[in-house]
Order: sequence, then structure tokens, then C-alpha cells
Amino acid sequence: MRTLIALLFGALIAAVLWSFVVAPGRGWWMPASVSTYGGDIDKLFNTITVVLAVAFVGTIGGLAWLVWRGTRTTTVRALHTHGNARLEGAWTFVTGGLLLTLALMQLSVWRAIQAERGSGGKPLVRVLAAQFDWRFRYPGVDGMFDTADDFETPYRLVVPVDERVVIELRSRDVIHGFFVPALRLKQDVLPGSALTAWFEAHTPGEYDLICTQLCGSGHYRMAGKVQVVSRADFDAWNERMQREWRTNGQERP
Amino acid sequence: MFRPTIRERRARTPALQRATAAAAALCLCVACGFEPGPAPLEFSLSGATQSALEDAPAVRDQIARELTTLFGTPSQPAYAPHPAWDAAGVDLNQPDASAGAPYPGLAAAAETYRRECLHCHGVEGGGDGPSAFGLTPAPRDVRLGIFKYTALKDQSRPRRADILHTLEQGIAGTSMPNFQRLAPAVRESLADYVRYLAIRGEVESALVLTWREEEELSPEAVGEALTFVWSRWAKAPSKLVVYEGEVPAASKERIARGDALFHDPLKGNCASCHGTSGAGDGPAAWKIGVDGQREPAYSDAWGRPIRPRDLREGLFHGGSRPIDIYRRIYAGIPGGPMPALGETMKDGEPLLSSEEMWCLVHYVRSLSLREGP
Amino acid sequence: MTAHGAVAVPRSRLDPARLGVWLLLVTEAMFFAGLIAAYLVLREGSSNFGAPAGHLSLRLAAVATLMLACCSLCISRADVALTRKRGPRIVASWVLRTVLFGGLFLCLLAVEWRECFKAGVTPRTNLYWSSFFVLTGVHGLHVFGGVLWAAWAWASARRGLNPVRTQLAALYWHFVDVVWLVLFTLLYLV
Amino acid sequence: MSESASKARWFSTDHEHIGRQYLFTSLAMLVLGGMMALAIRWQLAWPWTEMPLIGRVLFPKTGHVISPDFYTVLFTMHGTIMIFFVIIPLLVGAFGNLLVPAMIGAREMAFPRLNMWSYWTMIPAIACLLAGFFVEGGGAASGWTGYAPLASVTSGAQGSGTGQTLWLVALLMSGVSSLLGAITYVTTIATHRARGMTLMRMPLTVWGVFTASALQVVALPMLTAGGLLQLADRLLLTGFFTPQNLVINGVALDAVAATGGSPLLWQHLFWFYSHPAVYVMVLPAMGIVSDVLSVHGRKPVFGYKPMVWALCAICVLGFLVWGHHMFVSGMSPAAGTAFMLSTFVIALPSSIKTFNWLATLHRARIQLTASMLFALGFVALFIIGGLSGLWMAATPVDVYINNTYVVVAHFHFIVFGGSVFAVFAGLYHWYPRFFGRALDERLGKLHFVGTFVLTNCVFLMMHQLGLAGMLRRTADPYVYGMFEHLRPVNVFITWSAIALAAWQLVFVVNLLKARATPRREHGNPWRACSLEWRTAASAPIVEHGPYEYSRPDANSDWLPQARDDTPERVSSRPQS
Repeated sequence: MRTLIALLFGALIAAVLWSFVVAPGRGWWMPASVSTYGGDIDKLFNTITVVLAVAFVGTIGGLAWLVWRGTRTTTVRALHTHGNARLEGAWTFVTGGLLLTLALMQLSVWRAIQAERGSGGKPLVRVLAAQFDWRFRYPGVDGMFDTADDFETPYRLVVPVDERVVIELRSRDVIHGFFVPALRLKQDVLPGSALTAWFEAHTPGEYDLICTQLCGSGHYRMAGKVQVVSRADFDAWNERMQREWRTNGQERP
Repeated sequence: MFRPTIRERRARTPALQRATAAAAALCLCVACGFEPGPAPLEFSLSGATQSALEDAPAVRDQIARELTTLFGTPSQPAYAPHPAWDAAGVDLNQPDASAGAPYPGLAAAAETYRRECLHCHGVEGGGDGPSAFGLTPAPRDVRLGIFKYTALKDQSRPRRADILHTLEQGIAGTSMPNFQRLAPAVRESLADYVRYLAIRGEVESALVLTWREEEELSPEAVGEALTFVWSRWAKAPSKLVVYEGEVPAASKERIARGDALFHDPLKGNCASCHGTSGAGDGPAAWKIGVDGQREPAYSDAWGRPIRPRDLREGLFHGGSRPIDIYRRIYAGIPGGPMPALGETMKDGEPLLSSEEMWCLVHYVRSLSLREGP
Repeated sequence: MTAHGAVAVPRSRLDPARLGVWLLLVTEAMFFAGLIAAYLVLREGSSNFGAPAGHLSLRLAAVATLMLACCSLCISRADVALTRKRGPRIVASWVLRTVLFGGLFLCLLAVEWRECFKAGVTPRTNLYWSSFFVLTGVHGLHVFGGVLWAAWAWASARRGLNPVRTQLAALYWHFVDVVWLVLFTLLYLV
Repeated sequence: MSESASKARWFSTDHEHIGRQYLFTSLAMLVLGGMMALAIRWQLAWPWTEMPLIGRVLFPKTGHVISPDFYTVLFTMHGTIMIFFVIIPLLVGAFGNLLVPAMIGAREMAFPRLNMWSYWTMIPAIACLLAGFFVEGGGAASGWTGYAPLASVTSGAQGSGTGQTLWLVALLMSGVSSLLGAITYVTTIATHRARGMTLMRMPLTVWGVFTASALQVVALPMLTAGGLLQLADRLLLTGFFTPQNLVINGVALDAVAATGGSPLLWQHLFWFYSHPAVYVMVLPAMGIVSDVLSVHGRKPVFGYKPMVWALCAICVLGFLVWGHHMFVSGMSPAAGTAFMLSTFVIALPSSIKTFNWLATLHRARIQLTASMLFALGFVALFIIGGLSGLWMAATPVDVYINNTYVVVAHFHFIVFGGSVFAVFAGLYHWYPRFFGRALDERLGKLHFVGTFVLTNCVFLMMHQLGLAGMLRRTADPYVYGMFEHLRPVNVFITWSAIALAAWQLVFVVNLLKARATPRREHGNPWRACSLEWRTAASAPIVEHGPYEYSRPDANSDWLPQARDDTPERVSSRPQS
């Protein structure tokens, strides 16, 4: 039995390490970050993960070893001890210090991510969430929302690359979650208030936008795309959309 | 001398391991070759047909058989070839794909429909899927062939482009989402499948009507019903409401004029239903019900009470581009009380000129915008 | 399975019933804290909170407050009478007065509610009134519970039995009273 | 059996009877919740395929394919059942009743009748919850968190009608049930301890139940308050949680309700209890595991006092961390920072407990019984679940992790790998004490091996799913092209889940086998020190702490916690 237990714990360590080692190669991992602060978040994540890995291997390995040792038939009687205050103090102090260090490491990035909250930075686009669609409202030529030249488009959020993009999130009905894994950006869309968030994408491409807050039975299909394009392409697209809104539209016979 | 009372019995480790390994291997074997699927579907007759033919089960069975001959089943959906198609130069079973990508075909579209649409719209497109309960507005029952949001006039049946437009844009303000995440060719096939369901539903009710009138269903009568239904769909492309050139600018004057037209009972008369502030609370649209509560005065073609849109929300079911709203004013909403102002004549003259309708469009849009009236 | 025979002897000086009631009061305090916190958060944060708009009768509420104060006073008189080993009739009469004043408070609350409904004010009017009806309603239920409790205590106090019951009822009444003072301040005064 | 006797059996005030009632009710609910989990897993591996068993009955018109809204109901019910009607009643209701009085040497609970009502309030709560399945529109469908306005507004979703109201009523009733129980436990532990049973001589299981109950007494009323407000929102059409200008599912709410409320307010009220509820689900488990490790390791718990202080610290700090569920909710960033710090701090007592468990095993004389195996399994899985919590505590990382499958993996390691393993450890350990029948050790070990392996198969890879971005509460992750390659992982997890559920039959067989054996007095089979194994009829006088194993100065390797009171002293003491 003790062999089996040792094997089980060994297998557990192996399985956990294996699953984390092979994961990035198989795409069972965060997609490559394309936003400026995404790299910082990944760095924090990796730091924590390394700490976790050491702690995990140490504790489970220790557990397995202790069980292996404790089940020796030669052991006649267990050690009688009620504890060791100095040891308790030591590991409390060390763990506490480690946790505090980890916590303090988060602060600057957290501040940076949340920098736009309530600062009144001028949003490029207004994200309108409703059961079960994302719609994006752009301010049009005058750069002002709620004017006659605003235009609106579902599904696809088009933004320029290498620019700080501020978005304003609004919901018409229930809480939705605006999540773009590649941008490392997630913010609940709260009905009744307009929250702002920001990102700066550095790689053009098309990225999935996911609703992460349960919003009803159609929640699972509330998908969208974030399309990051060059400034020139963005302007051209903007112009094309505005033209469509000023004319008959692209009519297919 | 210390002796434990409970001796740990030596578990038979090898046996345990072997059992575990065997179980795991078995699971793997089963898992590899396992691919579950959905059970096949069948079309059933609509509730209206069932109740109309309650006393004539034989006719009911006959109609069901005819429909299967003409349209196949959800697993093998296909139109029976129709003579009118040759004249029109179309083959509905081989629709041309304008997207260029390989066209999935009706059978594949049925699979897509089953995954994406059936939960709300039901197997037959009756708007009665298991998830339809409680949705306001209720999912469209396409079996009447009436589609509310098209770019067409004369209450026409929709073109494929109209159905596609709804699939691409969704219907803002309802639970109908957009389907842009599906490839364009898949969306086109889905639009074709929706048309297929609509035609099937229309033929079904036409057959019931034919039987009511003639008390029998001859093959000729069936063919006539099909021709009649198809002819309505064939007319659609010629009915597009087009506005050439740029949309007139949303100037203050136009908005003011739109305001006047909106409230003028002899011109737009919009306020009678949509209310003086556009809140959808106009007197004509509401009545006092038996319980003393205010309830909608009108019903739509599906028999559901219908309330005028609150225009201040800025959410337009048929699309919020100016041209979409223009078309709504011009052609009305089929199946509902919204009139087609662009086709209304007064003393031999059109009631509203194109310019006047644009003024209305800008006024209606301004209700939800910052620089409102 | 009590054959293991551990004889329960409350070793500590804590009286289980008293501790139980204190714990009950802790949960009740947290419960009202939740409701009141929600009220304050909404009052400070909501743009559409609304106001009493003259439908409240401060005089009525002041009388009601007085009634509750009398409840508290009477039941504590009963408590004092118990500690001074007065006769059951004196204790019972104080407890009975608590029941009566509690009943009066509930009547006043009912009058207040009826006036509101007459004036067309309902929980749906605005958030202030939603909070008003929920808070006073929940508190009213607690007063009703207190009345029942006091009546129960009266039934036993009359025969000189179970003094603990009266003492615990007193504890509960003081709590209900304090909660009312907070509610009165928040809903009527501030 | 006479009628009154059978009535007494149903409505017994005997705490052991109530404990058994709790045990079997929650185990039945565990089976139900587990079946729901399997249906959820089926959908995630093979979405929109014929759902076994229920598909044919419930969805004849869709080709036996489950509908998205029923899927929503399923995970809502799964979460609610598992948390409020399985784990909490099992650990606090069942083990609390069966162990606490016996362990502190009390003959009965402080309030036996209140204790009985605690159980009998849970039954209508369960009935209410399940009734949701049979009302128009179906059961509650807004997740076990019932976030407003989806849950507070009747037009929110298909199940937002009567089903949601029933869910809320069930939640409130289960809250009352928990509160009645919690008050009983706290009072009993505070006042009914045997002579010499000081607080610092109580077994850690008692401490676990004590701290969990104290948490419930203080925190649960917040949820009750929130639930009451949400009930008012639903029934009186108030708008405590409904902001202005919402149009939900075609209903303009300003016209029907007093809007202007705040959805975040509900989240605060909800998590103020429901985060501590997580500790309610783990504190007794920690106690049970400490006891089992000590008894089967024949070694005193290492650092008993730090263990107690850690429990208390978790209990107190548990009130300060609720906001870490809301890092992306739109709460103010400063609050996020504060909650992150407090969350990192609360990781400390948990790690201290882990170190103490490891130290307890150091130079222990370990008996690898089924109970011990499950306790060791608990420690291992709790470590995984606890460590992954650090990702979530770190706000910038949580921005990515929040509402993904990493969260699902994390709390299932704690609640399944933790609490359920502790329940099994406790059952194998105390079954002879509870029922006078022993569970088969060999079957128990078999049960452990499979459960341990399969638990990891089920939940481990969920971390990777979540890191890849797969969202929670999704009926079909493959709607997103970026999750298509996760299908094989999901299939593997589903097969593992099916196997895990099937493997529990070993336990069922074990129960049935034990039932078939005649009852007999088992005495103290594990030779444990604590009071619950005493067989003497006299009152105990406690002289030691609960873990006097392997004392070098003693003849045997264990020293009972109490000596028997002499008959003379029993008779001379006034009976209360």
C-alpha cells in the first residue's frame, strides 16, 4: 500500500508538472499577449506560477516522503511532540513575507490597468452590451457621441494598432463581461453605469471577444471580435462605415 | 508491549494496480471510438393545421405525406423540383453562392440551423423551440412567410439578402443575436434554410386552405398551392426600396420639420401611436382592457399584442442606419400595424415626399441623440 | 446512542438560553445591518433615490417611538421586579403592559402604512419608499414576534414560573427598540 | 411500530438521529448534484448531442438535445445543491451533530428542538428548490450567485419567473436552517463541555465546527438581508438592485419597478456571506482531517494551538476578503487593492495549517487505513486548490483568470478534493461510532485510489482550459474558434467524470455491505483518545488534550482524554 501511495503522489507531481510544461505548446495556455500591459500581467503570472510550482513540489513531495517514512514497519512508536514554537514562528514569518512580497508586486500593474477608470479619458468607442449581442458605437466625424453622425456596428470592434484605446462599456439590460484573452483585458459591463477600460494593442490581427458574465441562456454565444488594424486601415474603415451610413448602404440585389 | 489493535491489512497492491490500469485502458478504448450525435428530427404539422383538421385525420396524414414529398425531412431537406423554376432560371436546391466559398447546401444548413437556431425557432421554424419561453418579443414564426424587417415594399416576401442582413446584424433590442461568427457561406446557406422553412410552412397552410375549399387534395391542387407560394417569393427582388445618392444632412431645420410631420395627424401622424415624445405611448396604440389595465390595441399577424417602439431608446429592430429607418417609414412593417407611408396616396399624390420622409428619419433618430429636438 | 453516558453538566457560568438569545441578537443585528447598509448605500449612491415627499407623519412616528420606549421600560421594570423578588402579579402586569404597548406600536404602524397607501404611495413609488416599507415591515414583524414572546412570558410570569423567559424577552425588546431608534433616525429624521 | 414512535423517529430531537438524517439527505443530494454535473460535462464534451436519460424525456422536439436554458438551470442547480444542500449540511449538519456533543462530553445539544428544526427547515428548502424544475419557465437560471439584475428581474431569463423566486425562498430557508444549527452549536460548545474540557482541549473537529458556526452566525444574516431585498425586487417590484433605464427582454423596467438601485450592492451582500461560506465548507473539513491524521498517525497534532489560532484567523479574516470575487465587477480600484492584500493575508493561516499537517506526519507511525488515505488525499488536493488561489488573489492576474475554468478548477479542488475527501475520511473513521458497523477497509482503499486518481483527471486539466481562456457557465465553448482545440481535453475530463461517478459505486457497495453485517459494539477500533469513543456510562472528567498519542511515559501508545467520574461524585452532583 505504501508503494502505491508513493506512486500516487509521485504521479500527481508528474501529472501536474507535465500538464503545465506541455500546456503552452499545445495551446492549453494563455494566447500570446498583444497588449502593452499583457506582458506585465504574464510576468506576474509566471512569477506566481514559479512560486506555486516550488511550493507544490515541496509540499506534495514532502508529504509523500513523510508517508513513505511513517509507514516503515520498523517504526515502533511515533515521535511524541506537541509542536515547536520556533519552527511555527519561522514558517509563519517566511510564508507571510513571501505572500506580502507577492502582493506588493501586483500593485503597480493593477494601478496601470485601472488608470482610466473614472478619469474621463475620451473613449474611442462605446461598447453596448445587450442580451446577447455586442454592438460598438463610434462617434463619427465630429468625435462626439450621441450625435447624428454616430454609427454602430455589431460583432466587430475595430481599433487602431499601437494607440492607447479607451473604451466605454455600457449595458442595456444585465451584467455582461467584456473579455479579450489576447489583450489580457476583462471588465464586467455594469448596467446603469458607464465604465471605462483601456488597452494598447501592439500586433494587428483579429482576436476573440468573449462574454464572461452569465447573462441568460444565450450567454455562451455572445461572441465578438476585436480587430486591430493599422491607423491607415482604421481611418479607411471609419470612412467606409460613415459612407454606408450616409447612403443607400451596400445593397446586394 | 505495544500492539496495534487494528493491523493494517496488506492490501493486494498488484491486483489493485491491475484493476485500475484495466479500467483506465477500457475507458480509453471506449473513449476513442465514441462520437455521440443528436437523434434525427422530424417535421410535424403546425398547431393551426392540427386544430383545423382535428376531425379529418386522414387529410392530416395526407398533408403530412405531401409535405414530406415536396420538402423532405430535416435530415434530408430538399425541394421537389418545380416547373416554375425552369422559367425563372433557378434551382432552389442548387442556390448559387455569391460568397465564392464552397456552398454548404441545405442538408448542412439544416445541421447549422439545428445547432444555432432550433432552440428558439423550433424544428419547423415555428418560433416554438424549448428556449422560446418568455422571450419578448417572441422568436419569429417563419411559417407565415412574413418577415418584418426587409428592405422591400409591398409587404413582400424577403430576398435572401434581407434574411442575411438580419443574420449579420441581429435584431437590436431583442434576443436575436447576430451570426457574424459563422462563415459568410454558412450564413447564406442558413438564409436559404430559413426560406425553405418559410415556404414549407406557407405550403402547409395553403394545402389546408385548399382542402377547406375543395374538400379534397388533388395533385393539381397541390401543385397550384406550391406555385402560388413560390410566385410570391419570386417577386421579391423587384421590390427593393432604393434611395439614390447621399442621405440629406440632419440639419436643425430638417429635424424641426420632421417634428412637425411626426405630430401632424394629416401627414406622418406618427404621434398617434408612438406618442408625442416618441415613448410609444400614443393613444391609438393602447386600449383599456377588461381588467382596467392599459393593453396594446393592435395585434400582429401572429396574434400577439404589439406595442409601438419607444423611439427614445435608439434601438431599431430593422437596423439603425438612416436608410433602414427610411425603409421602415416608406414600407411599414409587414405583419404589424406600422403603415407604409411611402406608398400611401392622398388625392392622387403621395402623402409624403422623399424629403419629408428623411425629415422624419432625422427627427426619429434625434430622439435618442444628444442634440435632440 | 446517548448510552455513552456523558452527563451534561453545564460547567461554565454561561446560561445556554441567554447565550442562545445573544447569538440570535447577533444574527438579527447583522441582518438589520445588511438592510440598513443597503439603504444607506442606495441613499448616497443612487441618482433616483427619491424622498418621502411629505407623506410621512413625524408625529405618528414620534408617538410610535414613545410606545416602543414604553415597551422597553415596562419589560425592564418586569426584569427589575424579578431581581427584587417581587410577586408574580407585579411582574406579570409589567409584562402585560409591554404586550399592550407593542400592540399599540403595531397599530400605529398599520395606520402609517394605510395613510401611505391612501396617498398612493407604494413600495414601487421610488427607492425611498421601497426601503421604507421593507425596513418598517421587517421591523414590524420583529415587534410582532416580540409581542408574542412577551405574551408567552406573561402566561408563565402570571403563575410565577420561568423568570428566565421574561428576562430573555426583555433582552430582545431592548434590541428591537434600539433598531427602531436607528430606523426612526434614518427614515424620518436625517 | 406505533404511530407516536414513528413520529418520534421522524421528528426526533436526538442529535445523533438528526445527524444521520442530515447525512443521508445530503448524500442523496450529492447523488443528484453529481448527476447534474455529469449532464453539464456531457454538454461540454459533446455539445448539442443526444443527452443520455434526460434528453429523451425533456427534449423530444430537439432530437433529445438539451436546450441552452436548461443547461443554465443545470449549473445553477448543481452549484446551489452542492454548496447549500450537500457540503454545508454534510460537514456542519451531519458531522457536527454526530460528533460535537460526543467530543465535548455533552449528553445532548443545548437546544435539541431548535436543532431538529434546523434539519426540518432544510427539507422544505430542498422541496422548493426542486419544485423549480416543474414550474413554467423552469428552474432558476442565473447561476448560484444569483447576480442582479438577471436574477432580480422577472424578465431576465426563461427561469427568472417562479423558478427564480422558489430558488430564492429555498436559499433563505436553507439560511434559516443553517442559522438555527449554528446557534445550537456555538451555545452547545460554549456551555455544555464536560468537566475539564477547556477550550484548548477540544478536538480540532469541534473547533472547525465552532468557527464555521460562528462565521454563519455573523455572516449569514447579510445574505438573508440581500435575499429579502431581492425577493422584494421580484415580488413587490422594488428596484434595490435594478438601475434606471434598463430594458430587459423587451420589458422597460422604469415603467414597472422603482428603479435606481445598484447591481453591485447585491454582489457585496451576497459575497459577504458566500465567501465566508467557502470557509464554512472547509473549516470543519480541516478539523476532521487534523483528527484523522493524528489518530492514524499515532502522533499528536503538531502545533495544536497554532492550528486553533489559524482556524480563528481564517474565521475573522474571512470577513475581510469577500471583494476578491469582484475584481472585475466595476468596484473601485482602491477597494480591489485592499481586498487583494487581505486575500494574500488569509492565505497565511491556510499555509500554516498545511505545514502543521506535514509536521504532524513527521516521524509518525502511519496506519494507511482508508480514512487516513482520504485525509492524505485531502492534504494533497487542498494544497493544489489553495495554491491556485494565489493566482486569483493577485488582481492583475485575476483580471485574466476571473470567470474562466481556472476558477472552476480552483474551487473544485477545495470543495471536492477538500471537503468531500474530508467527508469520506470522516465516514471511514467514525462509521463504527455512528452506526455500530465498520466499513470494509479493502473496499475503502479501492474507493480511495480510484477517487484520488479520477479527481485529478477531472479537475487538473481544468486549469489549462481556464488558462486558454475557456469561460465558465458556457453551454458550448466551441462557439469560439479559439477553444476548438480544447475539445479533446474536455472529452477526457468528461470521461474521467463519468468514471469518477461510477467509482463511487464502490462506496455504495461498502455501505450496503456494512448494512448487511449485524450491529455490534466496536469499542474504540482506532484507539483514539478523544471522548466520542468512550463507552463508559459515567461522566467524563477531561484531563488531557485530545491527541495524547505515543507518549513515551505511557504504557500504551494512547492516553484517553478523560477518566471516568466515580459513581459517588456522579450522584453527589446536582443534576441540571
